[in-house]
Amino acid sequence: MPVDVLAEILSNTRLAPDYNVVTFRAPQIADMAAPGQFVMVRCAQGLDPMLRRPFSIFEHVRDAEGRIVGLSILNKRVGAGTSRLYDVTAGERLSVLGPLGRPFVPVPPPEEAWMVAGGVGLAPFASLAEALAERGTSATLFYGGRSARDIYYEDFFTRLGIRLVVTTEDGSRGEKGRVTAPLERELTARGPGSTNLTIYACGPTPMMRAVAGVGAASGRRVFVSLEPVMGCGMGGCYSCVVPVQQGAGHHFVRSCIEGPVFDAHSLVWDAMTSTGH
Amino acid sequence: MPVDVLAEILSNTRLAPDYNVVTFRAPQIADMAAPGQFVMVRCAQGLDPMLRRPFSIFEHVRDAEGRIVGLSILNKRVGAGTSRLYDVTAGERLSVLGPLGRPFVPVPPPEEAWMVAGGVGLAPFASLAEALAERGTSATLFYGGRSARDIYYEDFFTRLGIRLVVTTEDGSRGEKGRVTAPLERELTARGPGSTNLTIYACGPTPMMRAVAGVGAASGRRVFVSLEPVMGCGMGGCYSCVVPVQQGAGHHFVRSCIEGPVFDAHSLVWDAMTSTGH
Amino acid sequence: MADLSVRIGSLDLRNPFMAASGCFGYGLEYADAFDLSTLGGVVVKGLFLKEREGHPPPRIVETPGGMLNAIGLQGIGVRRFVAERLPELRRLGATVVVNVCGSTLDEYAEVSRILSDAEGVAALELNISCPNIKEGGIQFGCSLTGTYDVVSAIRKVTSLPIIPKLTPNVTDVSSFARASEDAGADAISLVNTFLAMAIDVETRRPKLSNVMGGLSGPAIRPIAVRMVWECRQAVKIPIIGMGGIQTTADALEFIIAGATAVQVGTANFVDPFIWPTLINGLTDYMRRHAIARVADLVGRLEIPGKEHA
Amino acid sequence: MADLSVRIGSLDLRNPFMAASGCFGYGLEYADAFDLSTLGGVVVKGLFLKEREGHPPPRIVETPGGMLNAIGLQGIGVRRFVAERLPELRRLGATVVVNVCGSTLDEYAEVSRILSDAEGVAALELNISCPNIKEGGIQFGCSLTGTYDVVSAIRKVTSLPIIPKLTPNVTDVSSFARASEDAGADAISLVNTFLAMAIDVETRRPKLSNVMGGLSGPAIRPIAVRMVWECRQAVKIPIIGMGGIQTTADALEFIIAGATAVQVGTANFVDPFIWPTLINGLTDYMRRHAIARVADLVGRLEIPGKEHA
Ligand SMILES: Cc1cc2nc3c(=O)[nH]c(=O)nc-3n(C[C@H](O)[C@H](O)[C@H](O)COP(=O)(O)OP(=O)(O)OC[C@H]3O[C@@H](n4cnc5c(N)ncnc54)[C@H](O)[C@@H]3O)c2cc1C
Ligand SMILES: Cc1cc2nc3c(=O)[nH]c(=O)nc-3n(C[C@H](O)[C@H](O)[C@H](O)COP(=O)(O)OP(=O)(O)OC[C@H]3O[C@@H](n4cnc5c(N)ncnc54)[C@H](O)[C@@H]3O)c2cc1C
Ligand SMILES: Cc1cc2nc3c(=O)[nH]c(=O)nc-3n(C[C@H](O)[C@H](O)[C@H](O)COP(=O)(O)O)c2cc1C
Ligand SMILES: Cc1cc2nc3c(=O)[nH]c(=O)nc-3n(C[C@H](O)[C@H](O)[C@H](O)COP(=O)(O)O)c2cc1C
Ligand code: FES
Ligand code: FES
Repeated sequence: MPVDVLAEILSNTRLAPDYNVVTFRAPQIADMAAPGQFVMVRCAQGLDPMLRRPFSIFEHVRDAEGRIVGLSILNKRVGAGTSRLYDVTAGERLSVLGPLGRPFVPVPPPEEAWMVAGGVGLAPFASLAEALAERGTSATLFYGGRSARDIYYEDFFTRLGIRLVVTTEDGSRGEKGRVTAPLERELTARGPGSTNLTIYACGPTPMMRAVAGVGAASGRRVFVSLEPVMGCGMGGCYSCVVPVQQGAGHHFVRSCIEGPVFDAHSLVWDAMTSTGH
Repeated sequence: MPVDVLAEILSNTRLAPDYNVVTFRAPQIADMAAPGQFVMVRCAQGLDPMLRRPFSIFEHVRDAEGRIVGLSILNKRVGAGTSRLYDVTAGERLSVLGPLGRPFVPVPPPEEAWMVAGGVGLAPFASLAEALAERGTSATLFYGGRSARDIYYEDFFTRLGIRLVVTTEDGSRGEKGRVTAPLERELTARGPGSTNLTIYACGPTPMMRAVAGVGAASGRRVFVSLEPVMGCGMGGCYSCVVPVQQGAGHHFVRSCIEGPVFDAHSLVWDAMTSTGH
Repeated sequence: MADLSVRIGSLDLRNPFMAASGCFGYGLEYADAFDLSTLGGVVVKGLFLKEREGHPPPRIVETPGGMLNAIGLQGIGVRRFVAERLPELRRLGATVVVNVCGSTLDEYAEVSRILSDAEGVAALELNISCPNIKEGGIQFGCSLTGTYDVVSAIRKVTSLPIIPKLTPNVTDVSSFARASEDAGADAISLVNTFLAMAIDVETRRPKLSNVMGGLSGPAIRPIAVRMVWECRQAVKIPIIGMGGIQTTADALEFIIAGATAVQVGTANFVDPFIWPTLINGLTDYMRRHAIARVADLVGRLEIPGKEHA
Repeated sequence: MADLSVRIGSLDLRNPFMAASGCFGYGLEYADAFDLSTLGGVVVKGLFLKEREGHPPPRIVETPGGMLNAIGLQGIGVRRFVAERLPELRRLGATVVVNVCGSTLDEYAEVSRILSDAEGVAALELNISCPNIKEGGIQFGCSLTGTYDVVSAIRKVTSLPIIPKLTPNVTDVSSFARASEDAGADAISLVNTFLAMAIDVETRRPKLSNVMGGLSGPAIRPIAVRMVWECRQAVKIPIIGMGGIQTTADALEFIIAGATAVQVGTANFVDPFIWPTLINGLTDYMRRHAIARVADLVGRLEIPGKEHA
């Protein structure tokens, strides 16, 4: 059951000219939150903008004693709401509604977990990585960005014992090119179905679609976290629908309550509208 | 000619739960400003609220060398815009348009100047007092508030050699009652027309009307600074009209360009809508 | 203690606050967030006889002080609603109003008949005003005879209170209120959304897949309040007012203008826990103004002697 | 360097940005703030034959994303305008469009005749859409024959470009666009304000002395853009679009929807120095998109194959 918290902002850390991390004092939400769930943030009190904006829960924020005191979001500035969040100051209070949506299910060993993140699509994987580490599931993060500037939090993942494969489009960091290249290479190296592994992906729609493709080609399960425009996050408005297979065609389902995490193979990618970064 | 300055806020000083003084770095405006002129402040960048709000120019703000670096406004929180201004923080920038409107004309000696301020109506008298002091005009400030809490800046005026007569409705400071009581008393004491003196008033409409009345009764000139709702401050919208005598009836004139200062005896008080504090 | 209950024809509401159609799913989506029986009523998403897929995304876009939507009335159809949603809504004690859609008079009547036979429907709101689909009833809602015909057709098949929902996209909304009253409506609700569009100037394409959509939210409130006031002068039947209500004061504008109850749509997206705030705010207002019953506030706009209109 | 000039019938504008009537006084109020000749045009406050006092204050109130106004067309009358304002406007090189008001066909014609005989009037905008006064022409603007009659009456007495200004308070604005075209209008402008009201719930009184007023500002933009687009499909004559324009992107929405020029009203109150910002923004946009002439943008909305409307 989601709760709405008028949450104090504990910090706003700028990572780059258009990326920042905002931490909120909202233990009630963080306590309940599972990997891949999201919150609806009211970026301003008034009309600038009016509607809330959806954000994956990034980190669980803990105090010295390790008690959960809040949560953070990884914000990319693309418009009115995310610009407001880029400029917030500690001490301000914003309404945060959550946790919302269906989470990622972390696979247990011996199954392996491969996470594929594009840019701000990294957000849901911080908590998924923790959940996997807890279970002792061996995990890899394929992490792609435009350039070195867009690659963050590597030690967060390495500290958890996650293997990192970084790519940048300009080659300024890690392998040059798309993140799907190393993914595809390693998948073929493994050979179809050789070992059990599950793929989790989040990022721009074309990237997720590509991951779904290579995953299918090698017979792997792929779970994606979609990011459509969302008006309410609670199932009330039917704005956030995505096309899932139904017979020969597709059927629109509300991604805020039936997602945002979907089995990639159940989606009709041809009918998918791409929002995104 | 008015200018629009995206002015840095130098300070926000709270005087009481609903009064504060905001200083803006806007020397271009302060340099041109005459006593009784006003500025239109854009209280927020977006739509909360959208229209600018009019404020009398309170102090000319000077640096250590006495150079004018900006201006201040005395703000009373009554709604959306003034609430924003109550909460602004130093460093923020807001658009300030001015100077606007027709100023008070400070009378020269031997003429005497009596200023009558009700609550936030004190605002235009800081700069008028300075102008009068420069000219060596002997001046009195009749200053009324609801209670001691609403009486500010007394030393500002006494330092300029202004005589102060304070009244509060609850008697917690100065004489108990309306500010018009001591005014009327002193006027009668003087006897009609005995010495030349001009009255300047600003405050709630009923107070200004009363001052106009007692002034007229003793044959004194009274100038009032009106505070109607204003949409533009530049003469563009015709929202700010006030009724001035025309033959038997009245004619609506735009107070933003033909005022806000008016000869009280030219106004048709019966036809005046009272906005106010 | 102030009495918040109001009466819409034969329909009793615990308080004047109803969730607006299309902004509250089928109600159950909010059931584990709070107790649905605390609302005056729940108007569920518009229902046709058959299931509908609706329009492809993007289906909404925010605009200054409001939002556009072109959902296209995606829905599960009236039979599945009655079978799969209604029983649970009843169990939860929700006062259920169904937003009835149709492409033809027969479909309106058929949907209404099915709902009348079902247990647990408190009233029918006739959607003759959805701007987003050609066959969404707007052809009825923009014609006086069309409005009259739909209402009288449904009047024949049900004894439930029927509440035509009027479109604001007309020259004289009060004439549609009269047509509804003449045809036997128990009440009217207004306003539905304003037909509008937004363009992405970088791509030179509409921001909605459907090109046009309906404008809702605070931006439209002053127009909606005016329309409620005009209808109040025109008809005797109760009015359910809506359009941009975010606060108790907003709701009071509609009530004072002549609405017996109000609906909240867009604001529920911004604050899904808005209901207790609205209810407490109204109780508080009535205490401050020593008003015993909401009915004593309805249409109590006071116009100073001066020239009107 | 992009060419910003546009043509409205026989009227050439330096750029598409005009000050909207009633939001810019008689122009001279802004003359010492900046050079009026840099604007595409200045539409002055509505003028009747005689002086008018207008409504008592309060005349405006802010609403979410907009404002209501009920000024009541206070004005100095056409003769004083011609004698006392027009010469100075000419001297300053302003492209002057006069907003013509009338209570009768004869008054419209008489005002128009006087303005045609004067030197320095570039065009006549016919205000048949002021929602704030009974005799403000709205009775013409809400009737197709009324619109046709006013336009043809004025067509007879002037060779100046005539531009009826349409009200958005109608069911089908495009039919009024056609009536205007049929009657010989050179262009149409839209939208005027939306009839609306706001209530002070503490006093239970209207916030405007006139009870009702016209809604303007960003709140109405999506509706206005939709109406411009509908009119673009309906008529060949140029359209001047307005309603909530605050930025170059807002103006581009209207242009891409089908407006050849745009007017800015309410936003001029918020930022009286908005004009250079708009002009530079448009120049910049045209450079980025390699568009040579504004005309190449007008009505260039691209609708992806999918289902429309
Ligand atoms: C479940 C979920 C989780 C998300 N997690 C994150 C996250 O962790 N970090 C993050 O930065 N963003 C995340 N997003 C995307 C984020 O919600 C949008 O970027 C945001 O809503 C844009 O709002 P805005 O006001 O800044 O942009 P707007 O002013 O609303 O739009 C500006 C531009 O952004 C585009 N846009 C609008 N909505 C989206 C969207 N949902 N996705 C991509 N582009 C969009 C618009 O089409 C427009 O071109 C998530 C979205 C969903 C649905
Ligand atoms: C020339 C001039 C000089 C002014 N100088 C000052 C000043 O120095 N300090 C100061 O605090 N205020 C001053 N005012 C008044 C100030 O402009 C208003 O209080 C302000 O516009 C209210 O805006 P708001 O958004 O806070 O209130 P709103 O939300 O707009 O309105 C809230 C309440 O305040 C009332 N109100 C609205 N406008 C006015 C108004 N002009 N006067 C009184 N009540 C109003 C409304 O009727 C409503 O009841 C001045 C006004 C004028 C015209
Ligand atoms: C996303 C969305 C979907 C809607 N769907 C319906 C609907 O199915 N039937 C209907 O009659 N009105 C529908 N409406 C209109 C609302 O019920 C309401 O009339 C309108 O939004 C104005 O109220 P508001 O400003 O409080 O949202 C919808 C509105 C929105 C925003
Ligand atoms: C205060 C005010 C006064 C207006 N007066 C007139 C007028 O005299 N004649 C007219 O045709 N339109 C008048 N209008 C309407 C505007 O010209 C314009 O059509 C409308 O405000 C929409 O544009 P905007 O949203 O940019 O303001 C007035 C608008 C406002 C806000
Ligand atoms: S965001 Fe409203 S239904 Fe999914
Ligand atoms: S405030 Fe606009 S004319 Fe005075």
